[in-house]
Amino acid sequence: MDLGLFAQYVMNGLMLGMMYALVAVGFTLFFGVLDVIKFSHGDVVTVGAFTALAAFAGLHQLGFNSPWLDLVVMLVAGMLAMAALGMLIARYLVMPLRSAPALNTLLITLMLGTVLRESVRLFYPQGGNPKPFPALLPRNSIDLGSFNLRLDNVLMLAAGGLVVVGLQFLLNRTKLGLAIRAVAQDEETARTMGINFTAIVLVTFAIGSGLAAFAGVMNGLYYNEINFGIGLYLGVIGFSAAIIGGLGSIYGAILGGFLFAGLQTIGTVLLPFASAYKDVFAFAVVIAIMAWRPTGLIQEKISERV
Amino acid sequence: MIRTGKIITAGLMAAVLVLAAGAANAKDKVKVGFIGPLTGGVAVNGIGGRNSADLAVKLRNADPKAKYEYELVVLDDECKPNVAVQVATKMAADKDIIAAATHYCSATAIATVDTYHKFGFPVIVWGAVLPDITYRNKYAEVHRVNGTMINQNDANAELISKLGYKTVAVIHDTTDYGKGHNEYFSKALAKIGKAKIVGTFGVTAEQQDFTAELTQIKALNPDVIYFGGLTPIGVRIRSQMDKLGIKAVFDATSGIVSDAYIQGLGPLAEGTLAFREGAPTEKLPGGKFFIEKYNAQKYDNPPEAYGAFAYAAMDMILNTIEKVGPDRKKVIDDLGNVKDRDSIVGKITFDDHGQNTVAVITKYVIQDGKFVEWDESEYASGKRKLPGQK
Amino acid sequence: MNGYEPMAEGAERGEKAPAPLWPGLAALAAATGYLIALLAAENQAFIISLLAAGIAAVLAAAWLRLLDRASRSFMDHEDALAGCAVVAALAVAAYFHEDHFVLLLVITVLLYTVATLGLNIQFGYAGVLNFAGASFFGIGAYTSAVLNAHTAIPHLIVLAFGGVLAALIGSLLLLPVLRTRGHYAAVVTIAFALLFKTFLEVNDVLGGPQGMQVPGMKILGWTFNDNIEIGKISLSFYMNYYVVSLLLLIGAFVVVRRLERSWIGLNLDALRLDETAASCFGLDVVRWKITAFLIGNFLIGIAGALFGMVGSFVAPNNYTFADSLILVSILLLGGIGNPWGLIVATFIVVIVPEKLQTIQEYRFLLYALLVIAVLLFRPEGLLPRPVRRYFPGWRP
Amino acid sequence: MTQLLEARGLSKRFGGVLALDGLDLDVAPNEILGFIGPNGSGKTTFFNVITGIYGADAGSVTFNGADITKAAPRAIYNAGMSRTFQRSRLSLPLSIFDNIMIGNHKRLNQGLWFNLVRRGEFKREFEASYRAARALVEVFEPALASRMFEPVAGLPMIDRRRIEICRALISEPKLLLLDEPSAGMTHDETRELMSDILLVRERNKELTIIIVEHEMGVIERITDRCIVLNFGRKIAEGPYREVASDAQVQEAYLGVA
Repeated sequence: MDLGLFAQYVMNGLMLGMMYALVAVGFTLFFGVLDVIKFSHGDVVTVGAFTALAAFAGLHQLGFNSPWLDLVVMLVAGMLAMAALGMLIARYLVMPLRSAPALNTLLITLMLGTVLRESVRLFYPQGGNPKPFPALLPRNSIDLGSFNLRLDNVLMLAAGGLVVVGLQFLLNRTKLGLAIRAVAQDEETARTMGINFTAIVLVTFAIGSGLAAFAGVMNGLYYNEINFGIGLYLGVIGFSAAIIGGLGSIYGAILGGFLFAGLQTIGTVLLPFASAYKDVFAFAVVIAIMAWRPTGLIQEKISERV
Repeated sequence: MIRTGKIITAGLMAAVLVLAAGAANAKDKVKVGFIGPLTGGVAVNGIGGRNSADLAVKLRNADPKAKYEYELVVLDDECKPNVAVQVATKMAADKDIIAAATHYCSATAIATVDTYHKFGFPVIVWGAVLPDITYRNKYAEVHRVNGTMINQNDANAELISKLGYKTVAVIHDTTDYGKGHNEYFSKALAKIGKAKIVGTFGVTAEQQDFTAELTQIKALNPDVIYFGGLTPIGVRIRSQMDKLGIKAVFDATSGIVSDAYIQGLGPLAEGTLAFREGAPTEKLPGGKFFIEKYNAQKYDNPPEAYGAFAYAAMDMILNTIEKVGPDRKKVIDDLGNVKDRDSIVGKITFDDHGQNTVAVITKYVIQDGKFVEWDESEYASGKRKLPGQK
Repeated sequence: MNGYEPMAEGAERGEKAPAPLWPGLAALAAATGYLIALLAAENQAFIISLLAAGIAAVLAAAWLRLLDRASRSFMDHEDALAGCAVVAALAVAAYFHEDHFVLLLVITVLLYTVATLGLNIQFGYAGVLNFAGASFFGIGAYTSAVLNAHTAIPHLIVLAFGGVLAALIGSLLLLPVLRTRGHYAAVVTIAFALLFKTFLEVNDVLGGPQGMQVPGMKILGWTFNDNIEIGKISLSFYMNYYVVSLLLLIGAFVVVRRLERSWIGLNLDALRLDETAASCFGLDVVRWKITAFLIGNFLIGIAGALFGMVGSFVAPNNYTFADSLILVSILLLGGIGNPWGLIVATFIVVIVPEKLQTIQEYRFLLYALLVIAVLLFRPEGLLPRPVRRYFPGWRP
Repeated sequence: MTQLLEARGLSKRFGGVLALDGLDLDVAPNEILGFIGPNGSGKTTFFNVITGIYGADAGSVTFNGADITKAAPRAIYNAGMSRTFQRSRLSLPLSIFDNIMIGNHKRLNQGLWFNLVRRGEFKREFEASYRAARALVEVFEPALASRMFEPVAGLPMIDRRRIEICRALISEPKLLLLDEPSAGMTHDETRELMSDILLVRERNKELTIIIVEHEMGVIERITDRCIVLNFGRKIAEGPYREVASDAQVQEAYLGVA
């Protein structure tokens, strides 16, 4: 395969991987602090994207239209709104069920996901139909042989990268990050250290959900189209990514995200059969990985007290 | 699993009731049905059809000479075969509903023909273009007022060849609709023998990311990308072509002839080709009348490409019931011999498969955000040029 | 996840004289009457008031502790009351013998119940997560689609095949299912659910997204898709399927009941509640997890195979992850581990949105809200599973 | 062979910690052996290793003449060893009877056909097991015998302990391992429970018991012999009185030299 095409595939893979990773990181953060899976995460991505779209429409009602202003307002609106939503979910759905079996939390958030998804479909104007999403980033591109390098893709990758690095910094270099990691390590000790457990949990959910909104906007800018269903798909993939990476490990989530995108791309390019099978292939590999590494690639320590 | 469409909207219901009250001498109520996609990517076409059928019923109920009081039962097939079979079963199983105008999406129409046959429920298809819907079996219950996709693909292949394009890559959705387009287009193109197909890609109707397929197409570097599918993925594919810097002509079918396609793409829609059987609504015999009446009702959605056919189908059903009475068997018998019946889409004649023959094909190109007839477009006049147009 | 009755009632139940039969009988009769009324109702306003009345009645009965008495008489006279339930089911069918659509609805309820009974073994008893219920249901349906169309295999055997195939394909997941726990186990079946639907969509041999027609059932030359004319009265062709579905449900119900009320049921509970302790008392965890998973999928598969023939059409979109979630929510709503609860829950989940046309669009939304409410306020479900009685009404 | 249980050089390591360090010990048939030592001295680990929950890193265990070092918990239970847990591990939603039957696993017919189809035979087995379980429960607390089909969740701590011990005894094991039976109970309750245990012993002289306990009163009252562990090593062995006066032991417990 000629180099340009190869580069093109790598680019496609990177873009997908970045979106998956951003979603997966959310799952892993939540699991870290509360040992729960918040399955509505994927649909928070959707709602985030639609909030941003609404903000865009609003701006144009008001007669603004500078792409950069749009972009900033959309991101801020989406991320803040989702951060708030995330906190509400944590406070009123996830934390009350802490004593119940883990499955109940999984189910209640799955159902919440359905509520969010259906609400977008039913209550957003024409929410059942795919929505065009504005292309706000500069569209200039250079042709390198059969590889078409677009500025907007590069910008999105860079932005995504920055967010991930920023998150790393937040977790490893700041007091807040220390507190989050302490809670993730051991709730009791964290409490005794005088850390406000509830507050930390809420903040973590806010951060994770904000990331989801970011991923949502990115998804919209990349495909220039969003629909109420994107969340289910992104959510499941993000979840799988976090799981194969190994829950509770940020690196695991990122690894998982790019791994999954890689699998899909490989599924398209190298496999003998039709490219449509790429998801079948990817999910089959996920199942295989679970059989091989039941607790993910970056193993999570589990010890049972007998 | 069990899914059914949305029933007629409350407002519509109210309207019917009011009319019922208004009617001086209370006539017998007769239920007739409409099925189309009211949600999902092609909803605008479904709603356009729904409104047109509703218009036919309203006008009839307003007509004092009408023998019966009609109530329109509307169900949503979401353009999904499984949902379509469920709503079709629901409607056909309801003995009070005499006949129906059904389906915009071929995938749903072909899935339901057996159901209608099983329940002996007479239907007239108003928008789906797959030939098999009428020709695969010989069901007395199934008829169609609009034409099939065969002629439009002939016209399509002819134009592509005339414009001097040599290589075509085909993308089609893997429902019977997309497969059908792929089949008939390939045949037509081969028959002319000027251009050849360099690659064919089947994609699922819910696919989001096409960069993989398009990257492979980019390697093949065709002059034209033929697309056999409906608006939603049409929009995605066209915009992702741009992402990958693919310059080829986007040559589509009747499946994207709707304003939603243009709204979804904005400037990117410019220069997309599309084809549709039947003359543009305003040029139909009853076109003026239809458009007038339609606008008078202040529906919040245009009739779209197939609205006129939906009106014609429903109007024919109503005429038949007026003539032979509300009895499925009798209706089927009467629709069995339809010859040169007047309608707003012109004279309708069903062949032995219940297929109306529509000769005219309209060629469209999108110019300045509008579907313009090719021959009247600046592309035909040479004022503008499609990529690589000779 | 494992509802058990509070002490108070336990004490009442102790080992006293058996509860009377009539409360259970009355409850059953009332339910049947109500169901017929609801199914027959056309007018929306009437339906809404009927539903409101139903809810009020249940609350009142609960408040007057009538429900407890009913459930206790169910516990002591289960076999007798189960028999009456079958009669009631036949009565419903007789009442609607000509009405295609109502019969189709009730058949759907019967077959979903069979499927959820299968899930219940896996998940309610053995605690093995399965978020791919709809997929295994679909495997059954596609089996009958292919076999009925291309082979002459007798259709009753095709049903069995549907079950076997579901179990076989399910066993591909055994290794990961057995090795993983909790969330990790969840992802296995979720991934499978998505894999399965995508596979059907891209795989042309099985009709792709277009789906396939399923030839109707024939048994010994008796064509199920023809209406039945007996003298003057004509029965809907769905009556055939109704009878078969009812028989299937009875079979599944008996199996699940006996399974629960045996050492095997005990083993499954033990390994769900504490695997380590169970293995310290000689329990072969792997063997019983496999047994539960396979039997469960088998039941789901058979139900799917029959449903395929009833619906006469299969397509990938019928068997999505969302549909699997609906199955799980039925389980949860009914009260995990209680077959009677499952029947009630399935009726609610299938019938109510059907009759309440005005909420059609909001169907999924309402399911979701309902399940959330149940999880928050009544995690043990509508009819919590009572403590195991090996033989109803048995006294030492 | 005379010993019921023989451990030779048994070692178990968790990360850096040696929980068991080359432990040798013998348990004679029919004796009641006390196991004492400070927290983390390896008592519970020893139980978990010999019952097969943890694999030993070194050494061997022979039970009733057979090597069970590598055996799975199931095999060890079937060979006639059963236990209680430090933190009660009953299945709370299940009835008293069900919990006891979990302990009876090896004597119940587990065949699918038998359980699903031959309900007549099953009923006979069920009734027999019911009588056995009831009889056993009556030894401990007659009041419980009439509540066999109530969930254990409703029972007070002491009754749960009793049920747990019944669960361990119902299969008539050769060796019974009791892991801190007195944990979380008052002195009086503990005393009651011990009398129950002694009563069981009266009825079945064959039964051998190893008991881990912090309550020295308990140890003194019921054990024939005891072993003191510290840092996974055996530091003393013998009748309670001797052991208690042993200097090392006092150091281990009280830190006095």
